[in-house]
Amino acid sequence: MMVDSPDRPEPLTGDRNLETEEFVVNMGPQHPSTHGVCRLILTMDGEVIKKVVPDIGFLHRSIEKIAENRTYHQFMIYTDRIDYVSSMNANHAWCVAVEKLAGIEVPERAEYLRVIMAELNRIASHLVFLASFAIDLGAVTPFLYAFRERERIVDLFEMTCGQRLTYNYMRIGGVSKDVPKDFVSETKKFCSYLYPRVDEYEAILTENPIFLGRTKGIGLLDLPTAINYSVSGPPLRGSGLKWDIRKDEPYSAYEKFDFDIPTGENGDTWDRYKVRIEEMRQSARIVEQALEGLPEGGIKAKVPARFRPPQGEAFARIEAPRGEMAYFIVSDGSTKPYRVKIRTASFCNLQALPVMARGWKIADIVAIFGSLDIILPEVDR
Amino acid sequence: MGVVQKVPVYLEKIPGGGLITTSLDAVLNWSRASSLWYLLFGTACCAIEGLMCTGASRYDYDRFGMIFRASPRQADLMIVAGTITNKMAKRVKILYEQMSEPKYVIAMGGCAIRGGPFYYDCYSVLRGVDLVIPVDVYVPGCPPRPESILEGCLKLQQKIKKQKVSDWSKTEKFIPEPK
Amino acid sequence: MTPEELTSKIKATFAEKVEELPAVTGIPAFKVKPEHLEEVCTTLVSDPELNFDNLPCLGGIDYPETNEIGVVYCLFSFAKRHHLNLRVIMPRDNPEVISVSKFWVAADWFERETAELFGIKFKDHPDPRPLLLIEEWDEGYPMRRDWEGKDFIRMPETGQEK
Amino acid sequence: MRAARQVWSGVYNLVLGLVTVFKHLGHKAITLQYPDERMPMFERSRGVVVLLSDPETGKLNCTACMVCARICPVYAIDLERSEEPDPETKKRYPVKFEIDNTTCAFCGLCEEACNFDAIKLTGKYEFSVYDQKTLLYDRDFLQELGRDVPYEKKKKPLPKAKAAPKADPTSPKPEEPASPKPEESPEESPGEDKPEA
Repeated sequence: MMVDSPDRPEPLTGDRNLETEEFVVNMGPQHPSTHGVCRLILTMDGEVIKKVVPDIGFLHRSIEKIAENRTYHQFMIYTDRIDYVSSMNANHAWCVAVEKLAGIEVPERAEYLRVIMAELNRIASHLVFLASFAIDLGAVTPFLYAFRERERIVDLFEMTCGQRLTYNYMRIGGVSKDVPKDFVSETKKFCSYLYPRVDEYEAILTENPIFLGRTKGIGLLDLPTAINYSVSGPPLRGSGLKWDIRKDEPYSAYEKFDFDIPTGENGDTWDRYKVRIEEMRQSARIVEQALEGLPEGGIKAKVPARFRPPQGEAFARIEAPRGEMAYFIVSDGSTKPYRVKIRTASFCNLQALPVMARGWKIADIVAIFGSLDIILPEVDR
Repeated sequence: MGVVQKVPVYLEKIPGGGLITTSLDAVLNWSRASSLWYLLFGTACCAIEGLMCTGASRYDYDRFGMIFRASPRQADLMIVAGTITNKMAKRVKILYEQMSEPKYVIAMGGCAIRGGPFYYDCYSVLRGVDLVIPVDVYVPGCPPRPESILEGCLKLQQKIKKQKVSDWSKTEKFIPEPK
Repeated sequence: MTPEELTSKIKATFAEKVEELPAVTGIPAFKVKPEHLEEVCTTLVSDPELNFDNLPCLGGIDYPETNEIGVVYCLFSFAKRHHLNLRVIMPRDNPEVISVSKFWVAADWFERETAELFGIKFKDHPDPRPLLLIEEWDEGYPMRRDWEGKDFIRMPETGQEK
Repeated sequence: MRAARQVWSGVYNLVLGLVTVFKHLGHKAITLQYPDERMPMFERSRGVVVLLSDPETGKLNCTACMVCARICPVYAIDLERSEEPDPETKKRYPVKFEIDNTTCAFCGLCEEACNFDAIKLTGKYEFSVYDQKTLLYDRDFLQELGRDVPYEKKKKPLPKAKAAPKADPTSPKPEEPASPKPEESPEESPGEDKPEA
């Protein structure tokens, strides 16, 4: 590897005269802290990690092959399953890419609804992160709190589209259903309910000395490495780059909303956690603004059932909760895509794990892995 | 097959022995059904619904005496939540074999039952977890609601309560039948 | 840099080494011969005006009709905020191209995946092991369009594609 | 001094966390006592798929036009059409209608595509079984499941809908299928409305 951070701590510290032998620890594929089925092969020197080799593919479901055999409409249900914790964002990415390809204008109300859903899902996704991250570090209470709030978001989604996890809500050219009558008031209630709850998580975790000891200064990722490894999302922002596709390459209706991009300073585990916590507040802000300005009008552009985009290619990326999600679509003018390449955030973020974990203790890898917020179907597709 | 496993069979044959075995059945099955410790084994979407949401505040596995275990050695129940790929299939079998008897399996969601949405046009997904390990209860859904999986657990408890100690001697080797 | 400036800049820098393709939704696209790729990438990374420091996406693409196979590189520059789409087209029988993981480490896994699923060989790859499929996979390259496997069930025709 | 501040911050934050947790002591638990207590399901909930029947005649609404089977991304619907129309309703009907609940993705595309209020995803969810083979639901079972499902009858698209596309985005009918559906049904399923027209 070309890029190597100079300020990484040395794996071995202190005077040691004893001869030691490296040994290999196998973590996974079934391990409670790998959030799915990821295998990490750790080469250890005592308690210190010398090398991490992630072994992936335990959830490779050949979604790219399936995409070649489904129509553009039908493939929507598979995008749900690529990133199941934030299906709305995965749907959104697919819609944005196909609409770019075919040049479809989306009604404004649909764009607003998409933004509301995507942001609510971002909050839900970060709550799942918080729950699993806290439970990995030994704090069970935030798990119960986070899922209590998540249930409310899930109720909002179920009210709108009928499912709790794989929403399949967006359609090419709009959204499938208009929101029900009391959705707006319920969501407003939820947003005002969320802010004090986020403060509550912060009261439990952020400055807690045990939590600080487990996260502060652990798993450093410096900015040039992060960029070269194509790391995106909260890990990139945690390393200090003010970069958010919602702000810098706005899609949908994001340029109309006012929100901040939280960034970290050191690029450690704690910064990545803090960025996500702050993003929850910002997402709630976006939702509130979008609900305020929710325009009337149609929710779906006219797209034929046998939708045939023109021949060509499209590359579109959006900011999903875990980072940048992009679709590269090649169309041959038929109802099915010729080739779909799915670029997911976790795939690249996981690749940077060896750099971040090298030199730390074995107990820290749980924190570092958790702070990346990897979703395995996104890695393997 | 040890002698201990044969004892209930002979016990049942002596006069009055039936009474002992049935009361033994009742006690054992009651304790087994009400302390189903499940293995934290989630692969895909269903893991969020079946293991995390259902274990969290609103639906609560603890009410059924179900507590999650990270190690298969301590678990009685394996909820196969999510897609099992060919690469994972071997590991699933190993995990199942590591669990101590009596052990039960719930196949949760379409993917675990028969490949689900990944049945067609897919080169890497195992079409049903029952091709590698025996399954007791199937919970359809993609993913199923937490209530559905709780209902599946209740169904499994009913199944456990119908077990007999005299069936212990019939330890069958599982042979996956080709579909 | 705007896409137009970028197009003219690249044309001026590389002359006949690159061949312009239709833009990918506003992103300039260029075709590069496999033997020129290393040189082109070196310039793309080191030239202070181009400065492509990030590789968001890399994937294979198969054209069985023309017996060709390609690799698509989506490049991005955080410093200059511009996109570029590069493409390498090779004959399908023995495709071989230089690995770009020495320019962008992110290419490492992308290339392993592409090598495994499309059968494209990446020269000088630091870690050329398979990535996603089972260890004992021997059924060829599944993402090629004419691939057939023994466990592969095609969805029956339902009339959508007419 | 720095050490003292650290100790103070540590103690303060530990106490803050404990106070936060203890504040929840008086709150009402949100746990749902599932078998005794159920969530009211939302109208749009996408649980198991059912076939709807006409409340007056008791016959299936389905005309076996195959739209749902075609749109299904996972090929879960197996549908066979009758040769002759039903003598009473003068409509074709499905001889065989099977939904494979093992592959079904509960995506709701079939419900959206249907023009005849024949298929619906309902909020029913308790369908776990001991045997996998029983998850293949046949026509009669699906009809039985759909008996008690209330639904609003959609306006039936006229066969001549192509000539007059009704552009009413303001009308409160979000469940209306995608706009091209009216022009699609005549060409895709020739003659299904002919007996009535």
